[in-house]
Amino acid sequence: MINMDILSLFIVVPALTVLVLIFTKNLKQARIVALAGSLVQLGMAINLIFSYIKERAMNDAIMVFTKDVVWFKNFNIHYNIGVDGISVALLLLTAIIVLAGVFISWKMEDLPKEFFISLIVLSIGVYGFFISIDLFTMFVFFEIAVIPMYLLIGIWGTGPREFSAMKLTLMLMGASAILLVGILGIYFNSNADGGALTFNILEIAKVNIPSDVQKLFFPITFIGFAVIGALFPFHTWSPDGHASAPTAVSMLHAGVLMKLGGYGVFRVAIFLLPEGALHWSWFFIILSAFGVIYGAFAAIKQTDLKYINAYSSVSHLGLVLFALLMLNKTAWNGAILQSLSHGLMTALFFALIGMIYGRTHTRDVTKLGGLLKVIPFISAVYVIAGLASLGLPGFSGFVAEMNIFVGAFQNDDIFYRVATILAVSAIVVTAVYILRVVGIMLMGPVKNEAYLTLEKVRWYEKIGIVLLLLPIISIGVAPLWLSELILKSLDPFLRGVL
Amino acid sequence: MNYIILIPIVPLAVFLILGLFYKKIKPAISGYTGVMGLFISTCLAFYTAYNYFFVIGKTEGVYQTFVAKTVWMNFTDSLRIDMGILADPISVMMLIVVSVISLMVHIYSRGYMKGDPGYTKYFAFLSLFTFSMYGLVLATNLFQIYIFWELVGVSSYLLIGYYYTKESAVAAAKKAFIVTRFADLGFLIGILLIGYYTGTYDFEILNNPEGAAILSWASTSFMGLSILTWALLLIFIGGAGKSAMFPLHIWLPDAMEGPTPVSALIHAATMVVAGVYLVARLFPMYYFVEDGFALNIVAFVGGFTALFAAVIAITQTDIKRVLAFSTMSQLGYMMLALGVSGYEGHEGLGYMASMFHLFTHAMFKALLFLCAGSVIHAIHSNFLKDMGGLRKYMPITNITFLIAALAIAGVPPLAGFWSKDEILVAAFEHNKFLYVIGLFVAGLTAFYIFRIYFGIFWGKEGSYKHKPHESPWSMTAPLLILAFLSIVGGLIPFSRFISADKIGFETHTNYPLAAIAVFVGLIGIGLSWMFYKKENELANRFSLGFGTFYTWAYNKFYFDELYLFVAKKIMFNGIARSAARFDKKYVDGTMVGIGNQTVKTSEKIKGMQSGKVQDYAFAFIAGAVILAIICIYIWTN
Amino acid sequence: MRQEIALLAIIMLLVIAEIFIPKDRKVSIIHLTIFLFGIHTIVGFFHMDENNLFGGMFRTNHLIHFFKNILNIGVLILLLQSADWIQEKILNQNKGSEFFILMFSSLLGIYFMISAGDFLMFYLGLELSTLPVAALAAYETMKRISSESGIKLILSSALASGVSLFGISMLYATTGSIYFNEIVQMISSTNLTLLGMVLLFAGISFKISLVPFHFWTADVYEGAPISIASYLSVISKGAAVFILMILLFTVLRPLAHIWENMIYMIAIATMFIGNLFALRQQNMKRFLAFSSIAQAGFILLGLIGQSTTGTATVVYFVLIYIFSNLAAFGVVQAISLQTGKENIKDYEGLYRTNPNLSLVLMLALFSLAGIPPVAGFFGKFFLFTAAASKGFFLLVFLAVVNVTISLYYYLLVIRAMFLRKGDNPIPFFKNKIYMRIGLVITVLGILLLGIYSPLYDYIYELSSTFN
Amino acid sequence: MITGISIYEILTVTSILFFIGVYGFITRTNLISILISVELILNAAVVNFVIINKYLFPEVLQGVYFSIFIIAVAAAETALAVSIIINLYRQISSVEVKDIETMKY
Repeated sequence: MINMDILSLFIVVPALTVLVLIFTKNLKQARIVALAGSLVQLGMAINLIFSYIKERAMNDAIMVFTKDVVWFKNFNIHYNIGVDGISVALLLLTAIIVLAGVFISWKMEDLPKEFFISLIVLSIGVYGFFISIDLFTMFVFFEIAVIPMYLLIGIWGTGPREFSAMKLTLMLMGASAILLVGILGIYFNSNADGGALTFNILEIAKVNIPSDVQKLFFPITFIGFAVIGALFPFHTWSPDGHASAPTAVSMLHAGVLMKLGGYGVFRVAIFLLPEGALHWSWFFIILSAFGVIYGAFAAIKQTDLKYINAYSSVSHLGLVLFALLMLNKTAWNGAILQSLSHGLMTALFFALIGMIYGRTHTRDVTKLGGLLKVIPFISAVYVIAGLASLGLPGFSGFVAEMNIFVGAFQNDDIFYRVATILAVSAIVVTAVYILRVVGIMLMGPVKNEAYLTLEKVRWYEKIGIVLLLLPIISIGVAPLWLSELILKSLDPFLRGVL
Repeated sequence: MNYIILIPIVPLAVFLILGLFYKKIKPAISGYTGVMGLFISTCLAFYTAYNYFFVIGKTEGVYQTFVAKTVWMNFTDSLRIDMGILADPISVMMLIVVSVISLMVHIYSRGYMKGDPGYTKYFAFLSLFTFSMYGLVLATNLFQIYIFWELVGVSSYLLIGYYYTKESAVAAAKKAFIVTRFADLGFLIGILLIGYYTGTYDFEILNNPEGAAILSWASTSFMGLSILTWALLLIFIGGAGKSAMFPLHIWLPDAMEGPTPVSALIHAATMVVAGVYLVARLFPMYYFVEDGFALNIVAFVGGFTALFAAVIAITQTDIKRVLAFSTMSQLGYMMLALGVSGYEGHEGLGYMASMFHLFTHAMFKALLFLCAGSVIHAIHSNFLKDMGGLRKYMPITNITFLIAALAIAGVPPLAGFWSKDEILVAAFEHNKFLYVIGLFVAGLTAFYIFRIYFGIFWGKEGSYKHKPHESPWSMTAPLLILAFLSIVGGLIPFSRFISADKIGFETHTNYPLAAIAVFVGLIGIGLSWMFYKKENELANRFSLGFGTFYTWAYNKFYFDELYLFVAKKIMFNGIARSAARFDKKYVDGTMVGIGNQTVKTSEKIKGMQSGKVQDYAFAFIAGAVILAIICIYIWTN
Repeated sequence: MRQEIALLAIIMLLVIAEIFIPKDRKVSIIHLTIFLFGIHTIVGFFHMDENNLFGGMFRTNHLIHFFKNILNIGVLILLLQSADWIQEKILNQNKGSEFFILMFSSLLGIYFMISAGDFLMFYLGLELSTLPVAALAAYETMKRISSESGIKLILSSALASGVSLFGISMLYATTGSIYFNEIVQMISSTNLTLLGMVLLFAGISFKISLVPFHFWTADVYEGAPISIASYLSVISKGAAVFILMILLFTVLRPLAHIWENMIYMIAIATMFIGNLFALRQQNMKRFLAFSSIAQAGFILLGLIGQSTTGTATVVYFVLIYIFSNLAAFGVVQAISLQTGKENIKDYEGLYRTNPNLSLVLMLALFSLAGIPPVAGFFGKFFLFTAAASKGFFLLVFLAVVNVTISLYYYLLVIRAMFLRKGDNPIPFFKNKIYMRIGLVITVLGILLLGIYSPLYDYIYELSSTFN
Repeated sequence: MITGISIYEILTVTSILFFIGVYGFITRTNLISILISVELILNAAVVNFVIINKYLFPEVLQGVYFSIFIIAVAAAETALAVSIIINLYRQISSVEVKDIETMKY
């Protein structure tokens, strides 16, 4: 019984957290409640992993722990949830990052209650998105996840927060609006083999949607999702948005929200419209491969830490889309791993940047220097995070990238080869901009005497950091269990593209 | 032989301990921990070697390859990354080299780094490096070697940038990492190609001369060459990057910014030979695929680098840089040797010679560096002009340095003589042109090494603030040990143990060639004796004789400047800046522009809402009429 | 007929009350009205069977009945929200009961209009629903803009009704009847019929304020008292949508292939014009006026998917729209009553002083913008589904583009309330009980109507019986 | 039923009447005269109903009584409009249409 609802809890618990938060009076209570809530979430996520592995052993359905409740029967809309290896991994990621985010925003003075509420609401959207099987439900959660960003950036942000918030929200909601057309298009062709119209992904996957329809709606659906995955040239909301957002929000957004894009592309666009994918992949491969190298180069010249990180996200997530479009298991596995590892790494980055900014009150690398001497812990972790993000073995990034590259090389065709080599060459550029920052900001002499007296890392910051760092390393050192977990769930996706 | 796994594990453990508790641990303790750890590994390494060569020995005349591995990650059903250990002659030999040098450096560092704030951190990094190097040596497949390849790269980055408050050190570290990273790009693509076309990364399968991997090379081709050849060339780029082959050599001289023991360990003895080791590791492929086309490239690159570096070495005044360039040239030697090697029996002389030279070179080059370190420790300067006449102050250093110098100059019966002689023989037998180059380089080597020897220990005394003194035992002991090894190292019957086909063979010293080599070496020594024993104008006049060529050589043929130009002007200001600007101006511009345009439009059309009720009425009627017309005349027919 | 009689009774009662209640106790009229109308609303939910009267001039069925209930709820909320305003601004002019009487008679007119069985009843209902509102628009006789809006409304509506009458006369000419059920048998796509149809359509579009018949909207809303503005924007608009739907789906069904295209064009025009104008409004009432125009454009998407789904969706959306818009107007009402401020700029920093009000407004705007999980999203989504079911994907695409534009200006208000600190934010104040009840009801509606799917299923059933 | 005059002439006349009304509505500057133009429009409709009833469907009097209702309603409408106009006149002492444009854009 409890196993049946194990997934709905991912909606219920945060909702309860929000309810309790409404009645909190001050920062102390608010953060305690939020902490408790997210701790429970993390526990559930971990438990889910184990029970999933157990369940998977005896149950070879595409989705397990499914629960199906009719919602709007006239549209055949169901509240239909379930998970496979991909979603459980991403759920765990979400739980970790939310918890870390709560720790990082431990000292959120201005309107703390509202801050945590919006944060949790956002996480509800993300959880719901990852567990949805029903397109409608998925879409609902998608928008629930996006809209709190406006308040989070707008109220608690820095710099041109109003502009960035508006830009981000409009671009993402515009994308989701386009996505809506795609979803409707899929819905009204879901009875191609006779039978009723349905939003149920698993049902639609069985249907052979006519290929011209697929070719029409694949790009719509793909772009609708890929915008939030920072697909070039629709990535420009990301640098401004991240730069203006408060730390925890950047973490959550880059760490989790941007993953919705890749996941949606995979779960909806590629899974339901395989022929469309085959037909269009070349075009989007060009875009994403270009985005990979382009984001990396654009990152080199930035001076604002958050911009650097935002562009590196563009580059890394371009790799995700790139891999998804390679349409083979290895690359897909790489894409999911990359989503996870990028989520952790970039969240870690933003956390560290937040700490540095909180101490030095600047994010301009050229003004910083020699921090390694002053705040050794933070700086050392920054170096580690940097090494992780330039794909050093022993960290999650390497595992993901190698899967992607090897997978991409499975396509024996000069076009794919060239695109792949273009994407691979990004690892050098990445090294350049990472080491540039490390060299300027952390090493070298201390530029500003005021920095000699920066306060050392606080306990809650430490917890947040370790929370993110541990999985990065453990995935990097022992990737087998995770990649197997994901690989096992990839077969259904192959059906269409073969 | 599974205990081999302990050899890398121990330094890793040390690294973790020192790394996690580096605040808590007292420096002295950490120093001892490092040394102890390494000592254990070294004992194990020697035990392994003994076991491998003498206890197990050959079965039906061949040294068997021992492999123990476990799956680390699956790519596809066939392709996967294994983690494991592989024991065959060269890996065992490398184990010895790495262990010995690393142990010496550890001991030496306890004296050299005494009182340094980051003492513990330093030892942690050393252990990390040693661990990665072991892993690289013991790798069972291409991907594993790539993984540890990157790890040694990063630990080298950390150690070069050890004095991280020094801008130059930071720059050097960055340069080293990025240049090698760039080379690794080639390596990685090579691996991907091989993985796709042979369906495995496993050395055993790849290197099997009768295996499908090698035999199928002709099946695929790209631009006239077999794709496998391309892959091997790309992999060689990786090797060249690590081993500072021309034109990817620029990082090595700058790497001297690191602490001297680090230079001795990483940039003289172990890491830089990884490239040579990699080629040797894949030697059968290099040899058999497309009849060794790739191998010829290796030979010529090696030969050219040897010459090129030697010439530069003559002109440098920073003793560590001289040694760095000398390292480059010696590495070129090894590549050359590999390049001219055959496969079976005595044909494989070059292969064996290369490994032999790798072994001996590790000993005496490490010794040279450590001596230089000891000197620098004494007078706090790297520059020849500040030195001179130190022989009476630091006798041990003097002797050991002399031994090392003689060894590298190839004076019998020291280690360098034997290995270099084999290389020259191999070259002579396969390619006279390369032989001549090799011989010439031998002369240059002798010349520049003695140039700095005399410069440091003889000649006019430099003006020292305080009287230089011999270094403490912790530093001189390693010198002595290494000196001993540099003397006897050459007497090992290497070819018995190590050969391309793992069968082993007997070498017979080729006396005429040996005589010539020695003679050339002596000439070099003699010249430097004339020039530098007592200081005189000869040297300057001589150098003036070369004119511009000298200045070019002195400025390393302006390669740094060239690379700087490419990096700064083209990469940074060219591509990167334009990318950033393009993003802000056009991509972002369009997105924002759409929004602004909408707002503008709404400003433009606001006149419609004029507030005049009659305009409204007009619009009403007009709208109705237009609708009616459209309805009637368009949609009805 | 029961509801009409009941409402008439209430009106009479009010007249009598007006006569007998002494001047100083007029407040009780408010309580009385709200009480009576509350009863009326509740009673409306009791079962009532379908019937025809006056030889088919007047007919009811369950859907019409349900729709009347929806309107009742709307009016009830409206009364609750405007109670304070009447008490403070109107009673002292001794015009309290007239206000209710006029509003109820307009509602009565709407009743007749939507259950009209022939064009005469339809016309009478239309006029009866419009004229009192014109009077109410000009109700604040001391304010110039109020009179202006009154005139603008009466003149434009007179024109509109004249035009539609002309159209009706043409339909009469071609079909020889003014009874819906007879017309539908006779009708055919002759030019005169089409002309008649267009003119009739124009007349109704005027009330729904579809482009290009919408121009009066903004001005009238701005000038009229807020309660009247909201009455116009929700009640009369909703009713007009409903009657338009009835006419299109029953009387003009044979011409579907033609009015389909007409609706298509008008929908696009309406959405774009409405949004583009709303983009740059400063006055809250004008802002909501244009946003309501845009919403009307969205409603057309439901009409164009002429089917049970379409009908159900339109009714459903109107219901949600009534709640959302009333919530928005309610907040505007409350604030302008307390401070007389009506500009978006005045709302800056509202959250920090009046969190609850701004939360209500935020929910309302989200619902209007169509953001889940509030009701508006579901309404919009189903409208789009209805349109897409007929394959109008391009139309849906343009609609979603408009959704994005509309999101922009809704966010502008939210920006003012939440993001800005504001120089002199509106000080904290407590609302009277009626206003609070009104707002709470709307909020509950916004939160629940969407998620509570049985409601939609119920409407769907009703619509399926409706033809 | 007027002999010698077909329905077409009369319909033409009413149409002209209608458009005269519209023209007047759009061009007059005085609110009262605008109101009169509205009346013209309504009357055009009224005449239409009567004529159509008489000429085409004489058996039932739908059109006729429709027209009666229209007249009545028109009267009410006018009365209301006039009263509002008067109210406006009290405030701005003008019945010019150009004076009711304070609200725009």
